[in-house]
Amino acid sequence: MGLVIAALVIWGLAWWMNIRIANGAQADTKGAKLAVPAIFGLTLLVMWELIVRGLDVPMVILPAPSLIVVRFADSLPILWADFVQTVVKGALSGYVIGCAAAFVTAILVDRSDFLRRGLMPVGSFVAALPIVGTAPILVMWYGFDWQSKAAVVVVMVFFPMLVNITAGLQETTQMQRDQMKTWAAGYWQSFWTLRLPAAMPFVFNGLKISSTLALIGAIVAEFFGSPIVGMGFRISTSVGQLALDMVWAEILVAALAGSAFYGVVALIERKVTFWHPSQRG
Amino acid sequence: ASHADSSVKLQLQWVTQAQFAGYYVALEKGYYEEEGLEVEILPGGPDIAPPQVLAGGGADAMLNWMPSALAAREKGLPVVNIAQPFKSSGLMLTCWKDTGIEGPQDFKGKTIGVWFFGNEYPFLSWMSQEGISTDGGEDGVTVLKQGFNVDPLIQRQADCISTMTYNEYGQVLDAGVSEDELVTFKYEDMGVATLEDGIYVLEENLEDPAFKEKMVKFVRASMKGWKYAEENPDEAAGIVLDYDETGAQTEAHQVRMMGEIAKLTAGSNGALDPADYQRTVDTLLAGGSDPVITAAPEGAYTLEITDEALD
Amino acid sequence: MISAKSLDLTFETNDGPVHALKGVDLDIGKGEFVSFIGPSGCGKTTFLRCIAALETPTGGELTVNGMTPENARQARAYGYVFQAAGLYPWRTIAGNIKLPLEIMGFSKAEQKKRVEQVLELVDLAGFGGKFPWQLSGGMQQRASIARALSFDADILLMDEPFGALDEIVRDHLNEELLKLWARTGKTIGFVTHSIPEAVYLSTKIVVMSPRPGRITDVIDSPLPKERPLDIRDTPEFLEIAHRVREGLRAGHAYD
Amino acid sequence: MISAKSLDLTFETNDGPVHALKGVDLDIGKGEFVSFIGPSGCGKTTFLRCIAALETPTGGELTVNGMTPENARQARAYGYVFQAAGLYPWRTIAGNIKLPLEIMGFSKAEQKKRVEQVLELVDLAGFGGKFPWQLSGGMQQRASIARALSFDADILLMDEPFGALDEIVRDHLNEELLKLWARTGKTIGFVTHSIPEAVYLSTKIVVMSPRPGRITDVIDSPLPKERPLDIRDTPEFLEIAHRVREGLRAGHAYD
Amino acid sequence: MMRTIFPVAVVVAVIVGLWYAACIPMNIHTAATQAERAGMVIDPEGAAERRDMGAIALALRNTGIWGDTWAQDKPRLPAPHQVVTELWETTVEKKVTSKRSLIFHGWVTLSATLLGFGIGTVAGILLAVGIVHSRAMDMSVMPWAIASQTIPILAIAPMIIVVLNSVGLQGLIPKAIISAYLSFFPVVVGMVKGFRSPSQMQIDQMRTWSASRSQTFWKLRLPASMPYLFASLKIGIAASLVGAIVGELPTGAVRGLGARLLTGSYYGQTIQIWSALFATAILAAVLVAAVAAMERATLKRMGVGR
Ligand SMILES: Nc1ncnc2c1ncn2[C@@H]1O[C@H](COP(=O)(O)OP(=O)(O)OP(=O)(O)O)[C@@H](O)[C@H]1O
Ligand SMILES: Nc1ncnc2c1ncn2[C@@H]1O[C@H](COP(=O)(O)OP(=O)(O)OP(=O)(O)O)[C@@H](O)[C@H]1O
Ligand SMILES: [Mg+2]
Ligand SMILES: [Mg+2]
Repeated sequence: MGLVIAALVIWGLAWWMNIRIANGAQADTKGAKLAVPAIFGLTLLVMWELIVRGLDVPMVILPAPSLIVVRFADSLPILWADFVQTVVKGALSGYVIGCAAAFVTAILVDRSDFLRRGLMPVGSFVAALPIVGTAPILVMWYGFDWQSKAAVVVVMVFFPMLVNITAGLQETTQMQRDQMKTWAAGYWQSFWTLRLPAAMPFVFNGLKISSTLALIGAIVAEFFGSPIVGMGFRISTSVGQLALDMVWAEILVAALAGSAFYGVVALIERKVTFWHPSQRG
Repeated sequence: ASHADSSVKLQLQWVTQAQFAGYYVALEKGYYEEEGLEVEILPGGPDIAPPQVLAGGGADAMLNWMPSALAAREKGLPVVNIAQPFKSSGLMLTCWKDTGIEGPQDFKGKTIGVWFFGNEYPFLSWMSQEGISTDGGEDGVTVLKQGFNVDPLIQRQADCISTMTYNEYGQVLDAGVSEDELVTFKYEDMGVATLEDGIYVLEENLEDPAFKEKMVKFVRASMKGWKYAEENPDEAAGIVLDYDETGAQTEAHQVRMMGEIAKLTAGSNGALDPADYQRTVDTLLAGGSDPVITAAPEGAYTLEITDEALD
Repeated sequence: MISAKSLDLTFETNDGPVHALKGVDLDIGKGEFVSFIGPSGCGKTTFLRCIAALETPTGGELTVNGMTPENARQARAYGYVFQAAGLYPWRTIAGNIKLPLEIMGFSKAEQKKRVEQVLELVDLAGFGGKFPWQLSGGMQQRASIARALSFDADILLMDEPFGALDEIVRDHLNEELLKLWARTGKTIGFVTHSIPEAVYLSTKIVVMSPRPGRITDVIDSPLPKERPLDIRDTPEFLEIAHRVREGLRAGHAYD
Repeated sequence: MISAKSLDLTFETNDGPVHALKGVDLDIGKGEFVSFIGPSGCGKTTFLRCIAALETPTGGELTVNGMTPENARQARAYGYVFQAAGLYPWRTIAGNIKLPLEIMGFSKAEQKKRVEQVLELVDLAGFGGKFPWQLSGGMQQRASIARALSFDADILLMDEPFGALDEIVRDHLNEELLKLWARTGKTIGFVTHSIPEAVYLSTKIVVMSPRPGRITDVIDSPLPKERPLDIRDTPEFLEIAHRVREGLRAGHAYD
Repeated sequence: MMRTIFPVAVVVAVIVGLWYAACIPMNIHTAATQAERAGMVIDPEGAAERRDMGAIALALRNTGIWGDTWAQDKPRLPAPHQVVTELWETTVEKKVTSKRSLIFHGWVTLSATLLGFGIGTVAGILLAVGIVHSRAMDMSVMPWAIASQTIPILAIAPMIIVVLNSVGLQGLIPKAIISAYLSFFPVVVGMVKGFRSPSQMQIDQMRTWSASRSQTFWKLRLPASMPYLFASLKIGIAASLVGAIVGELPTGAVRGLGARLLTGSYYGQTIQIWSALFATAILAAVLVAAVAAMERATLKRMGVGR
């Protein structure tokens, strides 16, 4: 019980500290912007540790963070192999294929109003098919290795990307399109010089959403059949072996990879859409 | 938790099917009620680790395969076998005959589907006894984590897959494959059979006499259910079907399953045979580089409950 | 140069037809500076868009340079300046001005030369490398004019180009525009809300009134071609301004 | 009424400090109509915001009704009209005008009475039930003025309230504003970009210049209180306008 | 309306056509085996012979059994009419209390979805209120909320179930919590945007009237956030549905559309899987449409909807 009370006290202290920093004079510095969420996250971890220890929660239900970190450090080769299988082979390739396919479709849809009106409602219906249902089917069709995982990812990212790219291509103002007309520009000329650049903020919005979807899709698909490597495989078998520390180590990898993936996309976004007001700060 | 009340929650390791007929029969026929018990049967699924549920207090007893239960014991979750309704193992590998596989040594260079989630232990120790690596390549087998149906074999994504005599094997036949196209290896025949479907509880709970008392009644009633199911397979299958809330099962399938299950429970009165236990432990200890358990477990089973129940 | 004969344009909307232009007759000769003035919704923009072939009239005749407006557009007969600068934020000022040149297929060297030329012309030399948001509103508007000038069309159409600027900047740009017009001899069509601006700039002022949009008065300005800013305090100027105001008020239903 | 003594305001930004106001001295008496005019960025808005206690000066002294601006704000000493009408689209016109009254805790009956009163005052009687988007821009701006009047503060601060409207509507609203001022005797601070507007409306014109923002000229208008629109064509008017323009040009660095 | 219906009908018709065509190579092997058993002559003879043969080649050499590929019992790819028939039988022809009725299972899933959606929405809005009003919360919570969404829910769902189980929560609540976990995030993001959507001018205006923080919230921020609220609710409710289905898997897969999907896949009941899939998508479409209707009604009452 003492540890639980300690956890609450630490929570209070950390909160007070964060309020001080956030409302203090240095609030807008880079340091503060990193420190505040870091303190918050650390507090969560410390509370988790203390509460798990304080309440004697069995390891097979919820391991303490310290155990997870130890397992993480001990299993680096396994985690790396799983990471390569799931993230690099499954998620990334599916992400690239899915986004490319969405891009091509978006152009088709853009060129033909008939296709837009026909395809978009059907597409949104298909997008509502839950992954836990489609994944087994795709594993059945595309086999056990990463190809089927990539297929699941393609299915997951395709529609959000399509919606965002199409919305982005509509993003130009009437005036901008008229302007192109006054210069007697062709479809592709105005596509490359006007509509595509103007669509970029939307495209990146889609890319960001899809980056987390891709990772989750690849992991979940492994639950329905996989070779004996991969993050989803490891998670599901480790649960069976009650190796919960391993499960959490994989979740940690997933969270790190997901955040990094998201971060990289956001960074590229900054570079590409430097001109957008939201990026100029 | 207090064990003074009369409620028992049983965690199954899979969805409602004839594999668990004995318990459903006992429930339906009122055998539990006769013992003064209120039994709730919790179906499982691929995402459920029964030992975890037990540890979390979500159930009083669980069904489990012994390798998995012993592994949990080593992980610091002391579970104890109190009864063993299944005498023999229904686990086997089913292979295409045209792959040229005739004996275990022919597995080299082939792709084999295995279930994991506890079911992989007997396979791994079998392979290590045969001296075959499981890391793929020319001289090893490539292991796949098989989903929970027989597609990998039908689609030829694997040369062999794991099947239970009472379930997946029938599904293979249902898919239009005839028996003479297949080669099967029963673990029982290969001498690597491990005990399946035993009843386990937490060791600390057994220290409570009231709980023990309850388990005695539970095991007694359950075995009564099992024996009834063995003798009346069609009726038992019907009862299971009634309890399946997903409405996904078909009658033909459950009837056939019940027939096969009856063969596995046939030799058991519910009491664990220490010789079977020893064979299981030996098989697991022979597990090679990736051992399921590292040392022979102590106190992993008790005969007290069955002794009392079967008097 | 531009000639409209009983031009009609009716928009079909959900609430029924809107007569944006009705029986508009107008001739604009080469080298003229024509201002369009009138209350909101009287069809000034619509008329300019018809000339630019961005709208298709529903009746009457309209020729631009002796061609149909559509052909004139394909022949890149005019430059069009919209109310907002409408520069692409992802291109530098020079990149923005280069854009129509790229589209029209000018050579790289030619592009470079012309960009420098027009930047000079609108007093923005040295700002080619900046991005639009790094410039003030007035500078952006000048860049936008430079862009419309870059491919050297005979006609320049401007739809309230200075509407968003403050009076001083506006005065300054008005002076510049007059100089540019004098130097290049282009034909200019200019939409504005400001009476002094219209009077100060134009050789011809077209007063319009709404519902349906039509021309109520065409005033030929007697002012000399050379116009210092002070001219706005002269009686001739005030007289024309007064006439314009009267014309406007006549056609104006408040709000 | 309002008195500023060597008022300073410096914004700290990433690119270093911006001196929005520097050494501003000004006294505004009761019932005056004071216009602020000057090029973009000269601190007109900032000065108005200081009076409204929306910014805090970094130096000098400022009193409003003899209190600190903060206290004056708490005492609801002024109504503030922003450049855009800023009506809430989810409230009717009446609902919008009622909003400050709700916030200030007036009784239901009182709210109703005042809403009717001010709607009358700005010539919008009968439009209370309409939503803002059902009204023209000019009507919206009048509603926004009505809202600032509803709680009957002594001071009315207006930051380019007519900037977005066309000249005719603007003329009309100017006339109305003068009438309203005459009727209510309020003290008005009025920011504008338009020289005729400033001259036409004010009893005192404050000309400002930027970098750092300061007052370059304060012109007391000799025009009579009664001002028909035609007054803008009189020599007196033109003379003041000329002086304002000179003052502006002196302080104006193009763009 | 007609402008959408016709193109959609054409697209659907094309998809259905392709689907039927795809069934042929997908199911040809089993169809051939069954036909052979029934005594037909198949070219080439013997299942083993055909095993390594390309599906399309096999289909071309045995055009006579194409019909059979659309009438398999457990096809690799069920034909559209099989799915529709199954949907019809399990919704209209079964009593809603029957466990073979999709309506029964749909209701089970729906109840968890709605409860989870409610919890998620309330939590999301409260969090957004906190983020908008406290800088400390803004700076600390947001990065972690994003990170939380990179965790595969299917991996932690069983743990959530077990943990809640150990504190005595069972049945609907754990499923609803998983569903809430997925739906709170879009609501937080949308509502933070929404609460911040009033312009600086509108906020200054409130200050000129000396409005308190809560007055500003109720009279300005909240109404201004309505369009954002509904946009995120539409995403949120779809996410809730996915969450409820994921939550059904580790609760013993007893009832609900998720259980239906899962057990269907254990026994290779492809027709059942596909019909459950479509039922889910239809349910999602209905839920989103319901939110959209609520949106229209609310915005209309607020006078914003035109
Ligand atoms: N695309 C359109 N569809 C329907 N009506 C339109 C369209 N464009 C313009 N109108 C209507 O045509 C009329 C003339 O519009 P126009 O834009 O030419 O006015 P304007 O004189 O330029 O006004 P402003 O000074 O406000 O720019 C208006 O009543 C307007 O509502
Ligand atoms: N919040 C702020 N932070 C930093 N600088 C500011 C801020 N507000 C205004 N400024 C700067 O202060 C100076 C004066 O601004 P202010 O808005 O008062 O000008 P203004 O006279 O109202 O101009 P305009 O006519 O364009 O409205 C400008 O240089 C502006 O960039
Ligand atoms: Mg216009
Ligand atoms: Mg200002």
